[in-house]
Amino acid sequence: MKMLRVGRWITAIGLVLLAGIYVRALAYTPIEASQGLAQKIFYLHVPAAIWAESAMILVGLASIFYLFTKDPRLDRFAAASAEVGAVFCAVVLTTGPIWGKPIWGTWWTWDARLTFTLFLFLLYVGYLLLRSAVTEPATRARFAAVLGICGMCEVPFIHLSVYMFPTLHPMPIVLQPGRPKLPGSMLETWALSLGVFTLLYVGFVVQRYALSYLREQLEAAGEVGHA
Amino acid sequence: MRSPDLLRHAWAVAAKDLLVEFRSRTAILSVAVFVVLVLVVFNSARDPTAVSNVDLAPSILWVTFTFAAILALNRAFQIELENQALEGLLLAPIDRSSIYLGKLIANLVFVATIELIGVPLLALFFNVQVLPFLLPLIAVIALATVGFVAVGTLFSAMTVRTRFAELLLPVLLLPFMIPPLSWAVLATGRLLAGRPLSETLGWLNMLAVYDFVFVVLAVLLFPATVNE
Amino acid sequence: MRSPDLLRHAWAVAAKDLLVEFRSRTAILSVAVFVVLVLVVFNSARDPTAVSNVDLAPSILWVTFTFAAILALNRAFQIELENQALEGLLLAPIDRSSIYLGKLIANLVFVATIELIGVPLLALFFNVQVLPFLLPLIAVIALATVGFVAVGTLFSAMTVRTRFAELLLPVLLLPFMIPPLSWAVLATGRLLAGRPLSETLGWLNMLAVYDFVFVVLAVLLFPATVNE
Amino acid sequence: MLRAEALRHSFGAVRALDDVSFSVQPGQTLAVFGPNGAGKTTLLKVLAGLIQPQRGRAQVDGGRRAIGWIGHQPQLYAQLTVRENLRFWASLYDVTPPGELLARLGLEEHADRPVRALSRGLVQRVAIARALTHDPTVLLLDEPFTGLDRVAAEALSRLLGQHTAAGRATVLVTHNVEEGTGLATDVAFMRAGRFVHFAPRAGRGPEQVGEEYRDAIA
Amino acid sequence: MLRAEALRHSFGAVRALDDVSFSVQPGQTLAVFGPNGAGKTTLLKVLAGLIQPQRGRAQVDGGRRAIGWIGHQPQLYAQLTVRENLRFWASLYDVTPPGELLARLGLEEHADRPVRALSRGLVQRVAIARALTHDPTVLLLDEPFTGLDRVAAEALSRLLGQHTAAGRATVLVTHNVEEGTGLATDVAFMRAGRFVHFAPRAGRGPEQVGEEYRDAIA
Ligand code: HEM
Ligand SMILES: Nc1ncnc2c1ncn2[C@@H]1O[C@H](COP(=O)(O)OP(=O)(O)OP(=O)(O)O)[C@@H](O)[C@H]1O
Ligand SMILES: Nc1ncnc2c1ncn2[C@@H]1O[C@H](COP(=O)(O)OP(=O)(O)OP(=O)(O)O)[C@@H](O)[C@H]1O
Ligand SMILES: [Mg+2]
Ligand SMILES: [Mg+2]
Repeated sequence: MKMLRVGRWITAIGLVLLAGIYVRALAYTPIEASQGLAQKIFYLHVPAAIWAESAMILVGLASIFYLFTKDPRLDRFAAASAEVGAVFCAVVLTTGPIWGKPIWGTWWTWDARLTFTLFLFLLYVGYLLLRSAVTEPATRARFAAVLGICGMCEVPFIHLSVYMFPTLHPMPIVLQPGRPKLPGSMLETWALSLGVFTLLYVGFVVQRYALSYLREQLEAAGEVGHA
Repeated sequence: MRSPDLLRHAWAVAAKDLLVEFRSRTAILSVAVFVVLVLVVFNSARDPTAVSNVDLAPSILWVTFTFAAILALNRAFQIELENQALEGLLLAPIDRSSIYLGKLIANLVFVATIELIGVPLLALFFNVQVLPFLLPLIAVIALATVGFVAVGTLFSAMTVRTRFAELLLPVLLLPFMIPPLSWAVLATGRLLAGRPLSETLGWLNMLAVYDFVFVVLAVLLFPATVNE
Repeated sequence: MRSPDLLRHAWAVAAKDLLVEFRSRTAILSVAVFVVLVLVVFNSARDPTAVSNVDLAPSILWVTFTFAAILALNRAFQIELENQALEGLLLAPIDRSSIYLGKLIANLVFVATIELIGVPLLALFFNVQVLPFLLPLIAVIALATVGFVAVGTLFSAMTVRTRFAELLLPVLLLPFMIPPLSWAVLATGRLLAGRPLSETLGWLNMLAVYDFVFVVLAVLLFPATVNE
Repeated sequence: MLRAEALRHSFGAVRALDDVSFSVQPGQTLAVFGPNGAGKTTLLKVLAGLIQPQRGRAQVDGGRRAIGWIGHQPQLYAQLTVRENLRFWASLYDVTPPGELLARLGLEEHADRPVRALSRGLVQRVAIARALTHDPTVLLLDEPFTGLDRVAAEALSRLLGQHTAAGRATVLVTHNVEEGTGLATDVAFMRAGRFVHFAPRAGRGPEQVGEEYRDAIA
Repeated sequence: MLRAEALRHSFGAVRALDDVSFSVQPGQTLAVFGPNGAGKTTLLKVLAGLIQPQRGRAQVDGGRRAIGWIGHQPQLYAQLTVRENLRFWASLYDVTPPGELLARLGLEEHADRPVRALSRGLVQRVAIARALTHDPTVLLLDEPFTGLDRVAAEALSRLLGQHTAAGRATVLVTHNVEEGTGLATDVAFMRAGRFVHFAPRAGRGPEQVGEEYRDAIA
C-alpha cells in the first residue's frame, strides 16, 4: 500500500538525519562545561520528551473530534499516535537514566518529573491495553477516546510537576515562559534534532495508521468471505 | 434535560446502590476489619526497628484508601452487570450523566465510610496526633478522594465490560491517581508533622484544580462510555 | 477414590481455570503492569527523603504479593459462579478434594506468575541485589505463597457465595496470612541484607511446617465447605 | 410508531442482522419467529437503542420513555425486594408503580421478598411488572413467556391484549407459534438475520402459520 | 432407580418441599407440572444432592455419575468454546464427548465459538449436550425446552424418547403440558411443595392431563 511505503520512507529519512545530527553534535557543538560528553544525550532526550508529551495531546485532540464526528480515521490516528508516543516515552525513560547515572550517580530516583514520566508511559500502556481488551470496534474507539481525552488533561500536570515538587531534574530550559537560556549552537543543534524527531513522529504515525487501516480492511474482507 | 431531574435521578441511582450495599449486613463490619487488617499487615510486614512510625503513616493511610477505593469502584458497576440491570438503566429516559453522578455519589459515600473508620484507626495504631489538624486533614482527604473517585468511576464504567476488569482498572486508574495521591501524601505528611497550615495550602489548591478539571471532564465524557 | 483420579481431575479443573484466564490475551501483560503500579505507588506515596530503600523493600514486596493473591483468589471461584458452573462441579462424580486441589494449582500458577514478574521489578526499582540470594529467596517466596494460597483457596470457596466476598475474604484470610507473611518478611529482610543463610533457616522451617499443616487441613476441610 | 430501515449488524464474522426493514403501527402486534441464532434478540436490542447498528436506522416514536422491554435477563437487583426494585425503576421514569400490576401478576404475597429468593417464574413475572410500570407505548418482548406457569401466561396474554387494544405497538419474539400467533396482528419469520416472510396475519390460525413457518425456515 | 422418601425442605418461612415421596423406575419418565414457586426446582436439586433436605431422603442408583442435569442456568464457562466446555465436563466423568451429539443438536457450526457469543437457544443446546455427554442413566431436567426453536425442541424430544426406550429414568419439569405429557409415562402435579397428584399417564392425552392439572391447581 502506498501510504505504508510513504511512511517507511519518511522514517528512513528521519533516521538518517538523526545520525547526521549526532555527527554535528559530537563534532561541531561545544562540550557542556560541567557535564562533559554526557550532555550529548540531551539531543535525544529532550526532543523525545517533547514529542512524548505532544503525542498524548494529539491523541486527546483527535479523541475530542472523534466523539463529535465518529470518523474512524481520527480513531486510527489516535491509536497510531499513542503507539508512537509510547515508543518516544520509552526513549525518554532509557536516555534519562543513561544520562542520570554519570550526573546524579544513580539510574533512577523517585522525584516528581521522573515518576510522572513513568506514569505517562503507563498511561500509554493502559491506553493500548484498553484497546486490546475491547473487541467491538465502535466501543473500542469510544472507550479509547474517553481515556485519550483524560490523558491529554493529565499532561499539563506532568509538565508542571517540576515546579510543584523539589526535584533533581532540571527545570524547563527551552519550553519555559520567557527566553530560552541555552548557548546558540546548542540551541541550533537542539532545534534541528527537534525537527528530525518531528519527522520521525510523522513517519511512524503514517506507518501505524496504514497498518491499522490494512488490518481493518482484512477484518472486513474476512467477514464478507465468511457470510 | 432539566438539572433538578438530573440530580433526582442521580440520587435514585445512588440510593439504590447504597441500599444494595447495605442489604448485606456484613458490609460496614467487613470494611472496618478490612482497614484494620491492612494497617496490621503494614505494621507486621515491616521490620519495626528499621523505620519510624510517623514517616510511614501518610503513605500507609493513602495506600489503604487507594486499595479500598479500587475495590469499591469495581463493585459499583458489578452490581449493574449481574442481571443486565445496566441495560435497564441505559433504556431509562434519564440523562446518562445522572447514572454517572449516581455512581459517583454512591462510591464517595462508600469510600468516605472507609476513611471515617481508617483515620482514627491509623491514629490509634501508629500513635500519631490527628486531633489538632483535624479540619485541614479532612479537607485534604476529601479533595483527594473526590479527584480519584471521579476518574475511577468513569473508568470503571469502561473496564467493567472488558475481561480482567479487576486488573485493568488499576492499570488505567493509577496514572491518574498518582498526582492527587502524591499531593495528598505530602500534605498529610506536613500536617501530621505539625507544620504551619500555609505550607499545605499549595497542595490543597492543586487538589481543587485537579478535582474541578476531572469532575467536569468525567460528567461530560460519561455518556460516551455507555452509548452502544 | 483412587489418588491418580484425584490428581487427574484436579489437573482438569486447573487447566480449565488457566485456559479461562489465558483466553483474555491481556492477562499476563495486565498483571505485569499491575505489579509495577503497586511498586510505584508505594514509592511515590512516601516522602522519598525520609525512609531508605532496603528497609522497605521486603515489606513492599510482600504487601504487593498479598494483594495480588487476594485478587487472584477472588477470581478463582467467581469463574464458577457465573453460570452456576459450581453446581456442575459439585454434581460431577469427582472427589471434592480434587476441586480444591485444582483451584489451588490454578491459583498458585497465577500468583507465581505475578511473583516471577514482581521480584525482578523490585530489584530494579529499589536498587537491591537479589542475584546472590536467588535460591533461598525463591524458597522463602514459594513456601510462604503455598501457605497463604492454600488457606485462601479454602476461604474463598466459602466467602464467594456471600455478598461482599471481596471484602469478607481478606477479613477471614488475613489473620492466617499474618504468620507466614511476617516470617517471610523477616526472612526476606535478612536475605537482602546479606546475612548468612543459617539465620533464615529457622523461618524456612516454620514456613514449611505451616504449609504442611494448612495444605493437609484445607484438603480435608474443603468438602465441608461445598456440601449444601 | 416504530420503524426499522435497512438494519445491518455483524458480530465479527456472524451477520446477525442483514437488511431488515419494517414498521409497526399503533394497535399492531408483530410476532417474530425464527430459529436459534437468527438475530431476533439483536433486532430487539437495535430497536431499543441498546446496540448501534452498523448500517441502517431504527426509530421509536416517543424515544426511550415510550419503550417497555423484557429481555432474556430480568434486569433486577437480586438483593432488593420486588417492591424496592419496582419502586426504583419507576422512579427513573418519574412514576409510581401501579399497585394493581402486582396483583394481576400474582406477586402480592412475594412483594417483600428479595428477588434472589424467588423461583425462575416469579422472577420473570417481576421482570414483566418492571417493563410495564411506566405504561409504555411500544413493547419489545423477547420470549416473555419463559418460565411462566399457565396462570401467569394467561395473565400476560390478557395484559398484552389490552395493551394492543389501547392502541400501542408491540414486537413479540417467541418460539411458541401458538401463543405468538394468538396475540399477533402481523407475523414475520426470520432466518440468518433476514426477514424471509413479513405479512399481516389476516385471519391465519396457529396451524397455518406454523406450517408456513416450517416451510420458510427449511 | 430413583427414590424420594418424605422429603421436606424450607427456605426460611417458605416451605418448598412438604412431604414428597415417589419413585421412578427404569424406562419411566415422570413429568412434574406445577405453578411458579411450587418447589419443582428445589425437588430436582434435592434429588441431585445439591440441596441436603431438612427431612427425608433422596436416593439415585449409581450416585452422581448416573445423573444428567439440566438446570435453569447452563453451567458453562462463557469464555470457553462449546467444544472446550464439553471436553472439560466430559473429562470429569472420564469419558470423551460423543461427536454425534453436537450434530444432533445442530451445534456443529458453532462448536468453536465461545459460549458468551452464542444466542440463548444455542447456549441451551450446549447445556443439553453437556448433560448428556456421559450417557447418564437418570435425567433430571428443569424446563429443558427453554429458548429452543422447533428443530432443537424436536431433536431433544427424540433424544429423550431414545433415552427412555433404553431403560433409563427421567424426571422432567416443564410448564408446557403438551410437550411434557407427550414424553411422560407418569404425571405429577405439584402445588406449594406437595404432590397433589401422582399417577401413571395411562393413555391420557395432553388435553385430559391439562384439564386435570387445571382442576388440581385451582
Ligand atoms: C531518569 C529519567 C529521566 C526522565 C524520565 C526525564 C524526563 C524528562 C522529560 C519528560 C522532559 C520533558 C520536559 C518538558 O518539556 O516537559 C525532560 C526534559 C529535560 N531533561 Fe530529563 N529526564 C530524565 C533524566 C534527565 C537527566 C539525568 C538530565 C540531566 C541532568 C535531564 C535533563 C533534561 C533537560 C535539560 C531537559 C530539557 C528541559 C526543557 O528544556 O524543557 N533529564 N526530561
Ligand atoms: N455479543 C455477541 N457477540 C458475538 N456474537 C453474538 C453476540 N450476540 C449475538 N451474537 C450472535 O449473533 C447471532 C444472533 O444472535 P441473537 O441473540 O440475536 O439470536 P436469537 O435470534 O435471539 O436466538 P435465540 O432464539 O437463540 O435467542 C447468533 O449467531 C449469536 O451467536
Ligand atoms: N435459595 C433460596 N432462598 C430462599 N427461597 C428460595 C430459594 N430457592 C427457592 N426458594 C423459594 O422456594 C419456593 C420454591 O422454589 P422453586 O425454585 O423450587 O420453585 P419452582 O417450582 O421451580 O418454580 P418455577 O416454576 O418458577 O421455576 C419459592 O417460593 C422460592 O421463592
Ligand atoms: Mg434471543
Ligand atoms: Mg424452577
